[in-house]
Amino acid sequence: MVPTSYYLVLSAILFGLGIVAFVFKRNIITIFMSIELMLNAVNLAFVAFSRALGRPDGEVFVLFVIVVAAAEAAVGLGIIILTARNRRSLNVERVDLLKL
Amino acid sequence: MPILENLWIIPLLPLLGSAINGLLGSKWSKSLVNSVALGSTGISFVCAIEAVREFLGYYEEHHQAFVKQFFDWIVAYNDARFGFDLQIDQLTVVMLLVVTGVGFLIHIYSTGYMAHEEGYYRFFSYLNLFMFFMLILVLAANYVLLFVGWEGVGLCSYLLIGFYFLRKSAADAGKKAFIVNRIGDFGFMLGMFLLFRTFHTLDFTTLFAQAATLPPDAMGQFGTITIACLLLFMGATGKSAQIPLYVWLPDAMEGPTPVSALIHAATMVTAGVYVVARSHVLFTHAPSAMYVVAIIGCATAFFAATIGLVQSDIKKVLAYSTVSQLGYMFLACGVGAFGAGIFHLMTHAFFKALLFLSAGSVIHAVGGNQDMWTMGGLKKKIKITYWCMLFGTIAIAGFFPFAAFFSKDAILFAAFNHEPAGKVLYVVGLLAAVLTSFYMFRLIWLTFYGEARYDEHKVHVHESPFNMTVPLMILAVLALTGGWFALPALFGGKDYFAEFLSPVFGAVTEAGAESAASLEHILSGVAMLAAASGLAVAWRMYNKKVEQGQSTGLHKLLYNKYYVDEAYQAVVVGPLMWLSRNILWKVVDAGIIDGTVNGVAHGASGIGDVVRHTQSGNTRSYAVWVIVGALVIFGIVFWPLLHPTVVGGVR
Amino acid sequence: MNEVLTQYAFLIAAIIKIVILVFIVLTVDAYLTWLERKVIAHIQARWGPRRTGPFGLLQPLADGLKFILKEDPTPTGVDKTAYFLAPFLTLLLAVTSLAIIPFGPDFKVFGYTTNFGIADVNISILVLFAITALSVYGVALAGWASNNKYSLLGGLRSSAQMISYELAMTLSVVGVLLIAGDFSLKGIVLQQEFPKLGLLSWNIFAIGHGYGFTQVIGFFCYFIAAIAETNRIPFDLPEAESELVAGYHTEYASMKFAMFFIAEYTAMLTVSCLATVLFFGGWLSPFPGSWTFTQYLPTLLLFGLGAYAIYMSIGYETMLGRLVMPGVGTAMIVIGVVLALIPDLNHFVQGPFWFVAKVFAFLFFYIWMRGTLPRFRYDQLMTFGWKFLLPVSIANVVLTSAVMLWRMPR
Amino acid sequence: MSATLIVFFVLAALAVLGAVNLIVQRHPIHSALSLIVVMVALAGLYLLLGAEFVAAVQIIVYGGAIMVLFTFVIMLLNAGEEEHTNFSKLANIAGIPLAVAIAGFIAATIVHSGQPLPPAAAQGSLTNTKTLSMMIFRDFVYPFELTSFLILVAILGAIVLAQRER
Repeated sequence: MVPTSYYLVLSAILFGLGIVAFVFKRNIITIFMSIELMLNAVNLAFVAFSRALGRPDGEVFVLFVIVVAAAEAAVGLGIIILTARNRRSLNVERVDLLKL
Repeated sequence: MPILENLWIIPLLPLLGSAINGLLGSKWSKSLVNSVALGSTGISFVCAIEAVREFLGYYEEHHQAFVKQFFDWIVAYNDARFGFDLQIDQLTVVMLLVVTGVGFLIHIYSTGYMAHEEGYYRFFSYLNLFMFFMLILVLAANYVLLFVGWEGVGLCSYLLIGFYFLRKSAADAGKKAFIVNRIGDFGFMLGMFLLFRTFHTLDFTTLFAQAATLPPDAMGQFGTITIACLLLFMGATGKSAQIPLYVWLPDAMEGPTPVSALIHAATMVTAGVYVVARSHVLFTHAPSAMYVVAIIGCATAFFAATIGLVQSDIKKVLAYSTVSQLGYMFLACGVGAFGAGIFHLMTHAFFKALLFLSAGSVIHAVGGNQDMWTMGGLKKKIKITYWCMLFGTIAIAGFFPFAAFFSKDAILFAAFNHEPAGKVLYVVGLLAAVLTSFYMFRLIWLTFYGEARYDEHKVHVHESPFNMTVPLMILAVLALTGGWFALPALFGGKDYFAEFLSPVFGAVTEAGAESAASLEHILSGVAMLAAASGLAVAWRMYNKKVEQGQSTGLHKLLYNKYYVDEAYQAVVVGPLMWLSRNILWKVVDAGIIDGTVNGVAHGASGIGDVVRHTQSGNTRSYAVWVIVGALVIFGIVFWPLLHPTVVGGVR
Repeated sequence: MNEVLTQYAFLIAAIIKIVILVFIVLTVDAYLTWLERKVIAHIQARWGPRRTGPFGLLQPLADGLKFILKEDPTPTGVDKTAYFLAPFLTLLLAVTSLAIIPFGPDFKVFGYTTNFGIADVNISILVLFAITALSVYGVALAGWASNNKYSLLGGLRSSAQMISYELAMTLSVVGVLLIAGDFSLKGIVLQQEFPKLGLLSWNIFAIGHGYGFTQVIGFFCYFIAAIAETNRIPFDLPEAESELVAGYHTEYASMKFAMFFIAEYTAMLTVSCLATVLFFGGWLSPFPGSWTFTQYLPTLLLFGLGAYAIYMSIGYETMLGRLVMPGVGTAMIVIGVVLALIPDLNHFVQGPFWFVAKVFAFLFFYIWMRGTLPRFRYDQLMTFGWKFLLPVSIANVVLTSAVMLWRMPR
Repeated sequence: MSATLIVFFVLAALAVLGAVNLIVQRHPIHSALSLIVVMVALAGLYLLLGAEFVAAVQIIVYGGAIMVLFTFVIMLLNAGEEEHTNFSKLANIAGIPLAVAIAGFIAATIVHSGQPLPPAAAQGSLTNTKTLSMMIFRDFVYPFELTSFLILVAILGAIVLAQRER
């Protein structure tokens, strides 16, 4: 049997990697992917907990998370397409009008 | 008792009139504004009469003042309640009738006098507002509510003095009146606080009931009551233009003449006297304070009269005469003859209103000019005004059987009987009486006799319209008959007025009926002689072709009012201005306050300059900030778990 | 040794079955191409392949040889990883998806119960959908990686098409799932088994239990969507040669192309199997159990084929044919006799026989459509998928559940 | 070292490698592919945990829909290698430490969280799909409906955003 903490630690590691990607990637799409990665890490934690505590709520939450992620992806990618169209670049560091 | 139960109607009506005129009147026709203003005052006058009738009935039953609490205003803690309480007793009755009656007449007069003025509706709105506050003042059943009226009338007088606010002199006069009154009010408030601290209430009935039981402060020694009385009297000097705070009243003549008549002769300026009379219980417990009142009143009476001798502005003359008459009233109060004081107050209200209105009529006739040296020979042209003015003059001079004869007589008599030093007061008062009759007849001669000193072609003199002359005649009749309440006293009968007021001031002490009567006869004869002498001197000096000569010496001193204004300017105003400009403005305001404000602004922008670098617009940096925030939250939430010793934590 | 055997019997069986399955699948794919060419040729009144071997039966081998021996050029400027990954991924997924199809009922060997089909997962159908979902990547990557606008367009088209039709496909199956109340394909097949009813109890009719509801609509939605999923005519826009040369595998040659090719046919196989399992009762015989004689149908079929082979061999033009085909025919007949004589064996064969029969019916239908229908225009395709197929399948779900609620014993 | 443990470690390694690769790769497509690997690995872990339905959904939705959408967009925009600009000093300096800090923090919290959790999947497959669906459609029905509404809104938003203004 695999101890639950293994799963949790794994999810923590994945989350950390997601953060690293979130900070260090320049491509909007990749950054978006890193967000998805973090969501996945969280899902793993959810499932692990639900199995450990023997209650299905966790998995229900995972399903909700997935749904939300899908919606997010739809809208987010729409925005990305728009940005790419207008600014001719996917590099977030080139999209920096949001400043004084 | 419909009105008595709803006393608030009486002040409310003028307030409504004021509000309606003030808010809507600007678009309305003069006649509509008139109907509102006169309607409100007239109805409140009628209501006042009805209320008086009802009160008299009420008094027959209960033998006490009528007090009704309408609603709570301030309830600080259990033993501090200041409500909207109205009260009626004999004193109030007198004031009420005077205020509403004379006020109504003057309203009528104003409709004619102000007919051609700008801001017609504004004038009447202010006037009604004044009526409201004045009624509050006289009806109030506690000092706080009274103070509301007190301040309110001050405000209205400010507004009305500065009615021609485009004229700088008018605006300044308004400010002067306001500021000088502030000084008095400061004292008044201190007095109130002291009283509250002492008696834990400011309701007249309870307060006076408590005070009556106290032992009077001994002569020349300053107890709490004395100090309180002096402070109240300070307020009174401010409002009623006594030394040293009388300086605003002459300048107040910048306002329209009806205002001078109503506010600065008949009603408002007598508020001080009213307050002193109202708190007579306190004053009788503070002999030294009484003494101060008497002296100041007497001094003012004489002092103002001397200034009045030489003034050339017809309204200024009347203004100084007002000051001196107020002095008489305070003298009366000072010597304990409150009834006489109020009596004189009433008669003075009649004849001084009459005089002012007549003067207004004269000014109206000669087209806005107020300098007596450019009048003369108006007797033929404006007969009604002439006769009215003459009545007023005789009345104020104190000839039998006109009003002032009785009232002034009573005052001088009381002064004469007063111990100690009553004789001195009497003599000074008598001199003042002589001066009074002199300058009044001087006014008559300069104005109505001799040949015209104005340019006949420019100025075409004309009698005033009815709505001005009718009030004049009514007031003339009142000035003639106003004193006859006391007529029987002359023939050993009783003084009805004093008797009417006796429930308030206690029974008048007739010092030995027949001896007093004989003494009174002598004194009144002396007074008549004084008045006659004044008349004679005036006739001697002015019943010929006169020119405004080069004023020198004493005349110059008097003409410049003893340089009091200049003295104040030098002693008080100048230093104050200097302080304000060099310390308060340059240092405190510009330096400290603005410095702080600007400093804050600069600090903010400085911080912004530093902090704005976080707003790089670079998404990755923002991401880092997000992570920092997340880390902080983690720390807050999960720290307890890392240290199991700490109880709790989030799971 | 023995307990090791018992412990890892599952694994061993699995491995054996995998080998067999892969072999069979590849063969079937190969001969599927042959069959396709033949059928289409006859539809178009041609002969089709007949030089290589009798009836061109060796044609698939020849093609395979050709694929292997052909030069394999890699175009410049391709994204290596994706370029190589795509065909492998496609083939892998295609073959994997077959692993969960139950071809027949459970049976015993050496006292050990196993079943046709490799994995018997209790959510097998979900797994199947998961795999088909992933199989988009093969196409998309292939199209994108081979740095060529036709390929890219083909890739984009096919990925879009697959995503769109996957929805319809999944939803069209839901009706069956509602009736079965089970995710495992074996369970679905078993709940269709009502021996006295025969084919009426299949989900397409769903007469069997009281509360079923006919899945005709569901089946048609599924079948159309399946054709689109496998990029077959009339939905083969990703490789519409007239518009974009050969779609996403324009740049692929020899073995990689072969992989795509095999993957496509395997996908056809998979969806056919799935259709069989879901709607046509899997390995169940269409006849009521009381008709015992029907169990000799396999023998009959073999006899027929054998006879036909021998008959055709008389005067066949090539030598080889004249020599080989009688042997083949006799072999078939012999097998048929053996089947008829050994009832266990016969019974063992029944399931797979029916399964394969049904699947081949579907495959034939595929080929038939290819021979008949023209190609859609792209926007028509999308409109059809989103505005017709999806609503209809949703309506089917609603209808089915409503009827079931109404007929369900409370 | 039981079989499940081995499987776990294999899958975990796969996931972590995939995540790392996501960071290392310069081309978005490769990042996407590695992310898909992560997701598949996670799906395997879910299976290991006995949550087969979640695993299937994970692959179908994440793998089959969301990531396809990503690759689709990448292809559509023909996104090339990401250019390596370095405008944000802050991110370069503070990024790694912060990420490590958070991950470490969480891990530490998990490790000494006072109450020991029972080993996962001890209850076997307690949530087969039936109980899960019961949960969703009984207890969580309102959130469920809300998510459907959310998806509707997302669809509209995506259409409005992505359509060329004409």
